[in-house]
Amino acid sequence: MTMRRALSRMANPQLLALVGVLLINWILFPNFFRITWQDGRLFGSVIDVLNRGAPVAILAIGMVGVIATKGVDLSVGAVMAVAGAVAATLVVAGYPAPVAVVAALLVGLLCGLWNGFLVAVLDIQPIVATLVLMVAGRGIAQLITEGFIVTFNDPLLVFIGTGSLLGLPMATVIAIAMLVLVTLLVRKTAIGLFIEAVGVNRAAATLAGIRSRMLLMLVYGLSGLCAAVAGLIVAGDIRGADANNAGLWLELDAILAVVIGGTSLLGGRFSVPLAVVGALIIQAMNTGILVSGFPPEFNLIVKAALIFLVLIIQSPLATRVVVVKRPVREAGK
Amino acid sequence: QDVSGKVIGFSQIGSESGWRAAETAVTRQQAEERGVDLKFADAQQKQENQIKAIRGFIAQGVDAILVAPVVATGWDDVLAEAKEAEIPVVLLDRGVDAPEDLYLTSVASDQVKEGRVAGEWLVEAVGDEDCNVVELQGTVGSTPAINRKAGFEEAIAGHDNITISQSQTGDFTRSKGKEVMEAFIKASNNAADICAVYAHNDDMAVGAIQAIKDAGLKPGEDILVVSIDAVPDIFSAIAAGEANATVELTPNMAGPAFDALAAYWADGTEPEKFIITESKLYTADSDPQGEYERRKDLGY
Amino acid sequence: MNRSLRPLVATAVIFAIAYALSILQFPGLFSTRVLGNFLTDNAFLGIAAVGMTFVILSGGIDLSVGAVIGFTGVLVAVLISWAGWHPLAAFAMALASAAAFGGLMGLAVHYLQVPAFIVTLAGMFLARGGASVITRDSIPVSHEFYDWISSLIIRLPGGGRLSFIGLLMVAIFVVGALVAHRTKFGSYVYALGGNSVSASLMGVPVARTTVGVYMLSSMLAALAGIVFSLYTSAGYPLAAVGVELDAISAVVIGGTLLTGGYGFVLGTFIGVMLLGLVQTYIIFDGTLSSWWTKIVIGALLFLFIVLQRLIFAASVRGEKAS
Amino acid sequence: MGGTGYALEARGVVKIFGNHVALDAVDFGLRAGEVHALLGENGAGKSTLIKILTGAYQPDGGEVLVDGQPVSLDTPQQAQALGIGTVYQEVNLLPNRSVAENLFLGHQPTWFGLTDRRKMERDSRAILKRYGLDIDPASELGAHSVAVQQIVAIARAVELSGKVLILDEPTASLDRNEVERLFEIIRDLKAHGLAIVFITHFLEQVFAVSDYVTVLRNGRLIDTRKLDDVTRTDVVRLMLGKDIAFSGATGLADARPTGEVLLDFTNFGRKRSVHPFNLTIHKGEVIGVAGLLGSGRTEMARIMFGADAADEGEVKIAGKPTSISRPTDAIAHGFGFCPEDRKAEGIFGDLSVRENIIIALQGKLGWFSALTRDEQMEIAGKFGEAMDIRAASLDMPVKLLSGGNQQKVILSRWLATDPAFLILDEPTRGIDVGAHAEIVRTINRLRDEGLALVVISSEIDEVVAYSSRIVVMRDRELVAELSGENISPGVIVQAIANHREGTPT
Ligand SMILES: Nc1ncnc2c1ncn2[C@@H]1O[C@H](COP(=O)(O)OP(=O)(O)OP(=O)(O)O)[C@@H](O)[C@H]1O
Ligand SMILES: Nc1ncnc2c1ncn2[C@@H]1O[C@H](COP(=O)(O)OP(=O)(O)OP(=O)(O)O)[C@@H](O)[C@H]1O
Ligand SMILES: O[C@@H]1[C@@H](O)[C@H](O)OC[C@H]1O
Ligand SMILES: [Mg+2]
Ligand SMILES: [Mg+2]
Repeated sequence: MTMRRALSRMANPQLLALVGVLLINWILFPNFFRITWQDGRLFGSVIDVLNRGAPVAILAIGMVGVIATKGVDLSVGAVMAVAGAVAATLVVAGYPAPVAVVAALLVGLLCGLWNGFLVAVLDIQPIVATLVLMVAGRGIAQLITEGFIVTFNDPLLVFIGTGSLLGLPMATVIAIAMLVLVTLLVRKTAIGLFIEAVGVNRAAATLAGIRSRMLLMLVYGLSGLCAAVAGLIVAGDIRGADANNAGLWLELDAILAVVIGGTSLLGGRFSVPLAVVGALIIQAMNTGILVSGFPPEFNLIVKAALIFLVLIIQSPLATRVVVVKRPVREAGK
Repeated sequence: QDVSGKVIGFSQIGSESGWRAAETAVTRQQAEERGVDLKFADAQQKQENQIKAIRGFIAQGVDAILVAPVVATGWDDVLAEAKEAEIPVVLLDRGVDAPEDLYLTSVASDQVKEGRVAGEWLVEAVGDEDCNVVELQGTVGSTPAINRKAGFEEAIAGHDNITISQSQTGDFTRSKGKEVMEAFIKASNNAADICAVYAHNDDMAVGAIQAIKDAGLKPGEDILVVSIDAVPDIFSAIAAGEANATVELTPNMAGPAFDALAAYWADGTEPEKFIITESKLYTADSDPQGEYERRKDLGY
Repeated sequence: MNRSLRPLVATAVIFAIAYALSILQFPGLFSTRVLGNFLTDNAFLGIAAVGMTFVILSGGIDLSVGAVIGFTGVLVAVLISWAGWHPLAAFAMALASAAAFGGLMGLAVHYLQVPAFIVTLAGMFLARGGASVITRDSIPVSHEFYDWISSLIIRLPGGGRLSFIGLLMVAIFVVGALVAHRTKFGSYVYALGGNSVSASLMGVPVARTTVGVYMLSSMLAALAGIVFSLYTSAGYPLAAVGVELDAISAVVIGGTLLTGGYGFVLGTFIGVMLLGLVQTYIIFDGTLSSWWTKIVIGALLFLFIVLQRLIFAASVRGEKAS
Repeated sequence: MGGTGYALEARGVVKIFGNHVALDAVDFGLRAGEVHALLGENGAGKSTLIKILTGAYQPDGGEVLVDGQPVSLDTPQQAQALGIGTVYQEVNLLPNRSVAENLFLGHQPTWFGLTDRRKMERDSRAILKRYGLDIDPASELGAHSVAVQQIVAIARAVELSGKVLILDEPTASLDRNEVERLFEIIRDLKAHGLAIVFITHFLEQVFAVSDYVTVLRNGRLIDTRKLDDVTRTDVVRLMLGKDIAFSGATGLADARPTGEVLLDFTNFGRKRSVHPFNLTIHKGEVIGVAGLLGSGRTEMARIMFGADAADEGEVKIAGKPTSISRPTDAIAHGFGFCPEDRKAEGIFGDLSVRENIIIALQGKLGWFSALTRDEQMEIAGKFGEAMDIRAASLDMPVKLLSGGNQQKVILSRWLATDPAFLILDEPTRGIDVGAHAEIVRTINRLRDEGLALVVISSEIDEVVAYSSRIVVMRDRELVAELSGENISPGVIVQAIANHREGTPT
């Protein structure tokens, strides 16, 4: 039973797609799967995928809950920049690194709660609500860094971005930890069910006694927090807070990851692990193009093709054609 | 010669690299020293914003306009408008494809030469040994990226032992520089085949240095690192033996620009059309620690 | 007053107040030159925003706008400068390709039943990637026709100029408003945004309207790209990055609800002018760093959506009570 | 005209959703100048048949004929073009557009290609007048009550129906007068030779206007009869395939409140919504709420439950003053609420039947004491069985269930929380006879078990049958309270009517 379940889980389209992309990479670049042990850490292209994919995966872990509530969080890229800017300016100003890290996380959480406030309390559509911070956030980050790339050498911040644990890059370790924590949070409690309920029908959820406002605050807060973690990682990675470029357009990748992971932008059912798989698919493509020496212009085109592929596979139309047994979505939307 | 009391607009590209932030800071500093009322507009990497800013300056009736143009094309109309309003325009650090009479002068480095200086250093450094170079390019399509590539290729032409084995854009940023370098390393047999990295700016070089270290190699020894800009961080890397050379691009483009304007206003002296700044090479022998100290507060 | 008119009025009033306050501080802002610049400098944004208004009214969104502008610029430049086409032929080609492109996105939105957000995101990647594949450089365009168009200027007293592209934008807004409010297609768009299931059962040709909306948006984006190429006499694959966000902001500030079904094309015009005012104000001030533009636009967005919320909530209550 | 003489006909139509056969070789024919009632339990396939006849769905088998000619209808638009006008079930037109535009969408009068608004609004005014509606055609549809919207929908369908008019439960939210007016229009259109399909769950209405009746059961055609040849009992029997005992309209003489006082609302109200009212509710009683459409019954229910917060008055629960400003407060005190609009406020369409049943209980337990899957299965199974919910599996999405079964799911949801007080708003609206009887039985059982219930219903016979007391609302005000022998349809109607003509507000 569990065996069969595990097997059928393996057979889902996302994992197949990941395997597919990895195989293509392997064909284009035979050393793709070569992993060596280097100075106490694993080293190889696959590890790069795990490492480089971590920030988007972490964003996706936060984003998936938001999307499940029928929302979207456009501000995560900007929040990454803000968090990095806060941490960097604090350590440069001489504060101890743990203080800087905690402050950055708090700022991320606050940004998320602000979004949650707009969505849950003022009842503003998520796209516009988070567009506010998407636009203003990067401005705030630049305000904090005064337009400079604030560089640092603080060992803790650098460790977060480039360290390793048990041979794995720290970013990957953090992403895995967040994946496990958030999955437990939503699945071992009723939060996951409530998120889905709010996403499917918020009015009904409120009448059924779900505190949908608190839940939305939680979900957006978590997304902000995840963005801050990702922001710390990318800042640590280059030992500097680059308000201009940190997290630029990553919100789109994160949303893409979630959608590739099978969570509908219309809200409802969601899966955190599959969102992470989505992030890995995107990164596997990026890395594949880089190592195989393809001109990066093609990156965007391949990405577009991938989206269409996933959409066609997941679309109700295809489901109708391929698996006649599954129920079909209603006409219209 | 005096520009004090003048209102001068400065349309800056953005702040994509440490060098550009420094240029902004130095321009402000220069303006303050000379008593110029500087109107600053940052275009966030967008040409349309720069055009808007210039037209805004014209509408405001400034005395002169400085522009660091993000791309070379598309300036004719707006420059003509400035000319019609009799406002002199000075180009900073990048050139344009427009008739020369539309601007007073252009203060810039010779970007081809920068690439060439970097290339010549490498030719010297490797001697007769075979060397595969990986190149981190600047923003796709930008003039510094095109010119620095051309200059470097010019310098290594005829040295068959040196070849560019891989070349990708790193967008002038550290993070892209690092990510692309990581891929280069994997793609070349864990860097066994790479002898040097040439980065179109220091930020990408700093990123690349970290990638090299992560691969368990020693930047500066196992892989030579040469780049352009001369920002403080590259000097600390040179001091630590992790980078080998950088070609200076002075952030003080505004100084010569203000000088030219002052002369022009004083007695109508037409400045030279192209004021070329120096492209000086710095290596481990040029007191990197000292250079670092000298620059670190310059707003890089 | 019709309750959906209220956000429009609010936007207009706020624009008037903001402009008046700015003039108090910088009298130079009240000149024909600045007014002419408002039209010319925002022409491409305005034209794209008209298309975005239709998309948003229909309940969708189009993230590909900026990329289509970039692609069009490159295509036009390549056709004129490399292939030697006449600009008008190149424009026709660009509009036709955009129509096909938008049509495909519309088909995907309708038949794959996928949110527009994701379809047009793919479209954005495709158009931007396509432009970069054609060329990585900025290609200059020099052609008499371009010079002729830039010479079409109405000079105003006080140094101001009304340019061809500025007037073109105004014309597009007027036509857009007519189409939205006075044609069948327009009513179908609102119907779709109000409730797509009801609309379809009421006989609205949902597929055709959806395809039409995305076609229109892409074609207007292409027209914006043409205007952009006239504005800069060049095509550059990285041009107009993120313009879709400015367009969305303008639409939202102009009082159109992002959920679809409510809003006005002319509101978007005021939205565009307000964004232009913020930028111009910051340029006039000259000491505010660019990040203030972002912060102020973010704050404006916030102000407007909260305002709209309040107005909407108040009018709903008011009307039910009366 | 073809040989059959049918204006619109379905022949051997089959429709399959997933692996559920919604229509199984159904034949249905409609002649000009006749009103044809289409009956069947919830989920029998009535709406599906309508959607196929009007091009909203495509059949998986069989064919549709217009005037004897096979046609392929790909969109509702094509059906409209053929003169088929339709009011679909639960479709509220476009709340964001003006009344006039809702009436004319798709065939607006134009003037050089541009909509002629003036003419459109003038014509709208004339059309609406026929339905006794005097509203501004330029006003937004959404600003009007559901009943007005429903009338606009009917008017639109009538305007479009050159040949055929299809009405899928058009009367669900209309009051008596409005229904009467609709019937007049139907008779008039019939006299003009239109073919009319009429779907409803109200048998009286069927007998009031129809000539023919067709009964569907489980997607199969049971029979088509001329109405003169059948009795009510015949029809019910056809629908159910069995006899059911249905209580007559007599009050519950023995159901005086005996339990202790559970709730005491004093001067409870909300500005612009419900006038302050006083109401005492005992354990073990059912309070029926009667009133005309829009009289504020739903709004009263919502403030009792905290869905809208009361801004005056107070409520005592078992004698203790309490504040109820949110549903969670109410639920914590053992309240439950089945809302009127099932789809919009009741069910979680994409979630499973199981999750829909346990969700309120889980909400009560909070975020961190999650029910395990097994516990959920057990609870859902228990209540599903008690309520006789017909679902292939507890794990199927609830949206695939028919309306009546969805209503049972919502009721189960509250029963799972072990409530002391239930508010049911129109629990039997739009559901079939079988589910209807099931729900009435449940109401009686719960009362006997000592629960307090408030039940809002527009069906006066029904309210009379199970209520211990009845309160009557008018114009957002509680205007009468009836008990004992006063509980009879006549007295209630009089209570509503008297007050209607009496004190103007
Ligand atoms: N789009 C759909 N997808 C899947 N199943 C559907 C769909 N539409 C209807 N069904 C199913 O088909 C069956 C017939 O539904 P239909 O709506 O025609 O019933 P009905 O007779 O109109 O019932 P009611 O009286 O409740 O309106 C039901 O079991 C319903 O759940
Ligand atoms: N006097 C009124 N003027 C305008 N709208 C009203 C008025 N009274 C009620 N409404 C609206 O009519 C609708 C029906 O009101 P409500 O649901 O409270 O009444 P009800 O008695 O429960 O009727 P229903 O039988 O429809 O449930 C609501 O949208 C309400 O806001
Ligand atoms: O680093 C610099 C880059 O930011 C600028 O845009 O062009 C010159 C470069 O050296
Ligand atoms: Mg039905
Ligand atoms: Mg009601």
